Amino acid sequence: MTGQYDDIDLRVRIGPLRLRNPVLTASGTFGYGREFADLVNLHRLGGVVTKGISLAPRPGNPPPRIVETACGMLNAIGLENVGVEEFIRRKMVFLRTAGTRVIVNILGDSVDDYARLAERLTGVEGIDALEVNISCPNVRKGGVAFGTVPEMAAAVTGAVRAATDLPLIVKLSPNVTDIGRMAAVVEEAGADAVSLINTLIGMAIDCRTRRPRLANVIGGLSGPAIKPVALRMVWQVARTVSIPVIGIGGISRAEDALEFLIAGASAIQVGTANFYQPAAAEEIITGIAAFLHEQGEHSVRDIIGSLQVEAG
Amino acid sequence: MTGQYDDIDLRVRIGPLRLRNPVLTASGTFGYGREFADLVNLHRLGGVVTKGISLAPRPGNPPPRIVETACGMLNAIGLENVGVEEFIRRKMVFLRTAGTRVIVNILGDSVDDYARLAERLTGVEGIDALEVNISCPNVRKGGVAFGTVPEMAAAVTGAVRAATDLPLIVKLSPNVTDIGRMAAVVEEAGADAVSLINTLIGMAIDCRTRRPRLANVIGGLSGPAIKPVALRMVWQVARTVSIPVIGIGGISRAEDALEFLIAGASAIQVGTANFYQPAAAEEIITGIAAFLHEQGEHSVRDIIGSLQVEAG
Amino acid sequence: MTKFQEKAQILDRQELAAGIYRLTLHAPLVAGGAHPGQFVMVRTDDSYDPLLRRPFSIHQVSAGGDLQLLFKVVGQGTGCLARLGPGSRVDLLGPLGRGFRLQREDPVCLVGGGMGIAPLYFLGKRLLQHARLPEFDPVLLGAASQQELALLADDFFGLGYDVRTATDDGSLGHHGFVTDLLDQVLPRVSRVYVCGPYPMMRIAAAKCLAAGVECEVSLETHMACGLGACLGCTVQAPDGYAHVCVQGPVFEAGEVAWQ
Amino acid sequence: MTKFQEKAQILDRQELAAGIYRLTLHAPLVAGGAHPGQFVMVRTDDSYDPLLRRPFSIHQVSAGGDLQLLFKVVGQGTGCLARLGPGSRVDLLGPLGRGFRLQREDPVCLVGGGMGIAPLYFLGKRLLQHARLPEFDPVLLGAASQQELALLADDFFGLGYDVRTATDDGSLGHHGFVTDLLDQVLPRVSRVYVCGPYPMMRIAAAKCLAAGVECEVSLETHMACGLGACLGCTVQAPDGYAHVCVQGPVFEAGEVAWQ
Ligand SMILES: Cc1cc2nc3c(=O)[nH]c(=O)nc-3n(C[C@H](O)[C@H](O)[C@H](O)COP(=O)(O)OP(=O)(O)OC[C@H]3O[C@@H](n4cnc5c(N)ncnc54)[C@H](O)[C@@H]3O)c2cc1C
Ligand SMILES: Cc1cc2nc3c(=O)[nH]c(=O)nc-3n(C[C@H](O)[C@H](O)[C@H](O)COP(=O)(O)OP(=O)(O)OC[C@H]3O[C@@H](n4cnc5c(N)ncnc54)[C@H](O)[C@@H]3O)c2cc1C
Ligand SMILES: Cc1cc2nc3c(=O)[nH]c(=O)nc-3n(C[C@H](O)[C@H](O)[C@H](O)COP(=O)(O)O)c2cc1C
Ligand SMILES: Cc1cc2nc3c(=O)[nH]c(=O)nc-3n(C[C@H](O)[C@H](O)[C@H](O)COP(=O)(O)O)c2cc1C
Ligand code: FES
Ligand code: FES
Repeated sequence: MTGQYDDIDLRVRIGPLRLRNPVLTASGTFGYGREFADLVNLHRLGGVVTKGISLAPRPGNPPPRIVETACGMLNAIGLENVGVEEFIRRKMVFLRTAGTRVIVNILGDSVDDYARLAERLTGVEGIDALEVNISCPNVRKGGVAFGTVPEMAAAVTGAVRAATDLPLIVKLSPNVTDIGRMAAVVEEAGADAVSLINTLIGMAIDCRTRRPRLANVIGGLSGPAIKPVALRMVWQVARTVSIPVIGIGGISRAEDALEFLIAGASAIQVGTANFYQPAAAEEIITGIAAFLHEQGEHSVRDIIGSLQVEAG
Repeated sequence: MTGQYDDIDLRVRIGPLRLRNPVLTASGTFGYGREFADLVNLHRLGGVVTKGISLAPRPGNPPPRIVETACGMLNAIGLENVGVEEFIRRKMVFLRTAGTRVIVNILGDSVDDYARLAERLTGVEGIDALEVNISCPNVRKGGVAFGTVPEMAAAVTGAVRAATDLPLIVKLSPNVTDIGRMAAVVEEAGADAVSLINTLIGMAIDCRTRRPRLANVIGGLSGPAIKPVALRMVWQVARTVSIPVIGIGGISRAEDALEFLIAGASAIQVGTANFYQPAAAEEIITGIAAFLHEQGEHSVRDIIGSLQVEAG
Repeated sequence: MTKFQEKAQILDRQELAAGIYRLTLHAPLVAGGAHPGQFVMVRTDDSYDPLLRRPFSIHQVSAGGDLQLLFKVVGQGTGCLARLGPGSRVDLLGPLGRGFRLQREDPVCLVGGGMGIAPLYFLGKRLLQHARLPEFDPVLLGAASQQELALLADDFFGLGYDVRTATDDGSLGHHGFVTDLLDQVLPRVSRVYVCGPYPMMRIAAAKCLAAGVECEVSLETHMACGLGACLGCTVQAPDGYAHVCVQGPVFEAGEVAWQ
Repeated sequence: MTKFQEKAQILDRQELAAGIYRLTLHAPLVAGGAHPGQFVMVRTDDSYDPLLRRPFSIHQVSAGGDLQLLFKVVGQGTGCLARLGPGSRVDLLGPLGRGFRLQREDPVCLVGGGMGIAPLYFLGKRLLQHARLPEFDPVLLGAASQQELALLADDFFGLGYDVRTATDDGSLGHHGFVTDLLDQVLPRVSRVYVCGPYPMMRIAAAKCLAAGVECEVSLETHMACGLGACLGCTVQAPDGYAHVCVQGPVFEAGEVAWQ
């Protein structure tokens, strides 16, 4: 339902997952949905990706956890979450009634953690897909992030694939030399789709105290600042893999979303923008429809990957 | 000379290179120095890094070459430059009289290009150091950037080292999984210092025309947007290598420069800020002196690497 | 407690002292449901620099749907806000967070330092709705100087409270900390509401604890969302972490792990 | 031609038509050395969004060191500039680039479309210093509508020029392209100065070439520095690339590889 643009078809498919429109909210920026219920018509969204869930609850990092940067922010939340059991018992109750797709973002310390989470969540009523956050450190491998080593990324993907028949989205880390390669290995390992980007690793220092501004020293950079990097990676990945790509990174208004769709994303996620503009996701849905209408297009699917690049 | 802060010692050493203060201007953002002569007291600067020079002159990429992004810009200049002979004959005449250190940034298509450039520039009056831009594509290796493959980065560094006794700074690309590793291999190959970061690879699309905003499709992201990433990489590299580190990326005011110095940079370069604030480099020099004065420090060297990170 | 996003028009801007402003906004949705101690997240324009909204306590609301903010310019975001004049619009999210518990009987004490005075005025007005005798409720206000404090103190006088002041430079009232004034009033009150700089709140909390008096404090942390979604606004609590934007900003002093 | 960086105070802001503004700034350093056709790079505040300075032609300068800009709000940067009122300051770099060649004798023609009229007024005034007879110099001005054009046309009437107008909607003067007016005047002039949208300049250049009349055009490209340092402001020239900020913005029509 897009109000005045009812003639426009916004439906997209992410592998086996069908969405009313290509606009999702990104993990960690929309809580468990309920936090925004007063401000956003959740049933208008393509879907909600939950805060990352682990097997056991996690308290997260000590404060300070966030810093504002130029057109962006750093966060070092430390993956605070209620744990999978509490999530299913408490958070899913509301999400099930929200009238939108629910994609559960999962994270672990080991390949086995991911597999067990996928198994536990499979069959839970109201869960439409899993998104696997592979930017987490592998505690068995000295804390190197799963998402920066192709073999480790493939292992996580394969294990989750074996554990679930839910649509499986693997969320890539941008902190790598060759994002196309990472996408290709997770495709090969059974992912139904890839989403990117997660945050870039960054840092900020308080000169006066000569201390890091985050207790965790480093954190993840998000927001409009990273959009050009995200868009480039999405374009690169969309040309490399044949599974659908979900674009994420600094998307704040319809034009941003359209850039990602034209670059080859089949859907997008709105992240940090939910903080400074809770209406962003809804405005983007309307804005995409208005753009298509204005351009004489009938379906959003016709603009996906429509980037015209001069030959040569 | 810092005017009211004459008691403050701003001198730093980058390996064999001695600088009056730690503030340089970054390659490609300050032309060949002369472009700013009306607006900046060049003799106050720690030094000037020239636009990247190749063996033969290069015309650069077709327009459009630049796009503004949130708190940043993308450029795809395509390494336009006058070529090494014209550079020596024409551009060095002015630079020699500018009263500041001159660091020549070099680039090539092959390891041999770099070596020949280094040889040609060695002994030219007024050149104080070379900065090797390894973010360029290696045409012999299918266009993969030298700076993204450790062996290739080491080969370029080794070849330049063998060809010159000038102080040798290797400028690292941030588009890699492990920046510490890249720094370590170029240190091992004979670099006197590393500078970082060069631009992040990014992209922008015009939705209405469905074309890339840059004729070259992708370009380099610079400006305040990238500062958190640059600072993190500088900190990481400074903990990994024992040669001096030069910090670059979004530095626009004294506080930014101080963050990099505290993170472990022995000097910094001002890049994109020269465009929107030509006075930036001079203001940063004064601002660093004012900060040291206020904090009761006498030498800028005492704050380099002074970041206090909680144990654990 | 429904939250709203509302484009609010600025009706008036008053510079109370150098760099200290009181803005009057027309924001009927946010003002309608607001409770003392709650806050709003403010965005001044569509620029991405600064990116995040800024949190401000609700200073007071009127029956007609107006809402006031009291703030000091300390950086870029407050600088932008201070430049807006009547007719401009700002984007508000609110009312947010858990406010003060209204004490219906027994004398209470309000302790405010600097901009921490902002939410206390709303509290002071709302408390009066409960047929209290404000002349038995001490209001202790502190600031850097007479210049910053005088007008704010007058507002509480106007409500009939027993106002006492302290300034860092001695230019008005007690020369020293506002918490110095607490000792003489603690025996007479059953609850103390405190908002101000962290060290001041820590001292007040300790004095209340020692005197066996209930104490509520309003904490500040950096916030990205104000909605409980980013999990960025953490403080240490005795049993783990608390999130200021939803569990606070007002906490019982005992819910805080003072450092 | 020394370049300056100057904090210029806004003396006056006039809204000529919806979204079109004329700003008067006090900028004695920049104004002092300015030549018609040159431009300034403007920064409105310290925010990093928008990041880059915006280029604007110098619309006119006064002997007292005042400088005018004429601009249309088309995006974020021009939007910021339009919000600034008298008393505000903007940061200028200028004068920049290569301006028009002043023709001392023989009739000339000025052709301006939309905001391309901005530099022509400075040119029109400066040409008068050479004891010309402006009534023999046609000035052809085009815009969307009467509303956008009337006041600007009056300015040139005031200087004594032979002003002819064209509008897209026919509300003032010729109903159609301003370049349609060129045919009848070309036989009588020896040089044409053109500033406006690219297609208009291309047509004008072609007509001048056909008639054997000298033609200068003022090009626009996206610029990061305005100083010849970023190498971003490239256009195709017959023999390679040209950089608009230093080799232009004014070019002989034959120096441009028209597309
Ligand atoms: C619940 C709550 C209520 C508040 N009420 C008021 C009030 O009524 N009046 C008033 O003047 N101030 C109040 N503050 C503080 C106010 O939010 C900050 O002064 C303001 O955010 C500073 O923004 P800036 O851009 O000017 O400063 P900068 O220092 O440039 O801000 C940089 C970043 O730090 C954050 N920040 C800086 N100082 C603070 C702070 N003290 N608390 C939280 N975040 C901070 C900003 O939000 C921003 O993200 C309140 C804070 C909170 C959390
Ligand atoms: C030499 C020169 C002189 C000019 N003189 C005038 C003048 O006198 N009056 C006037 O109204 N306009 C003039 N322009 C155009 C003016 O610079 C643009 O309208 C302005 O930069 C748009 O900025 P924005 O942020 O409002 O628009 P946005 O579209 O948001 O700008 C985004 C980016 O594109 C660039 N950009 C957008 N449009 C143009 C354009 N037409 N030319 C160059 N860069 C552009 C901006 O500088 C910015 O980097 C001139 C341009 C040049 C190159
Ligand atoms: C505060 C915060 C918390 C986040 N938490 C998670 C998380 O739990 N799991 C995850 O995969 N991504 C997480 N992200 C990353 C976002 O989902 C998104 O990939 C990233 O922020 C880039 O998009 P943006 O620029 O639109 O915010 C988090 C981001 C932020 C800002
Ligand atoms: C327009 C432009 C041209 C550049 N050209 C070069 C170059 O020739 N060689 C090089 O090593 N770096 C070049 N750079 C990269 C800068 O030197 C610097 O590393 C980068 O911009 C990050 O710093 P900043 O954010 O301060 O600009 C260029 C950057 C810009 C914006
Ligand atoms: S500010 Fe986002 S959770 Fe509290
Ligand atoms: S605008 Fe930078 S070189 Fe022309």
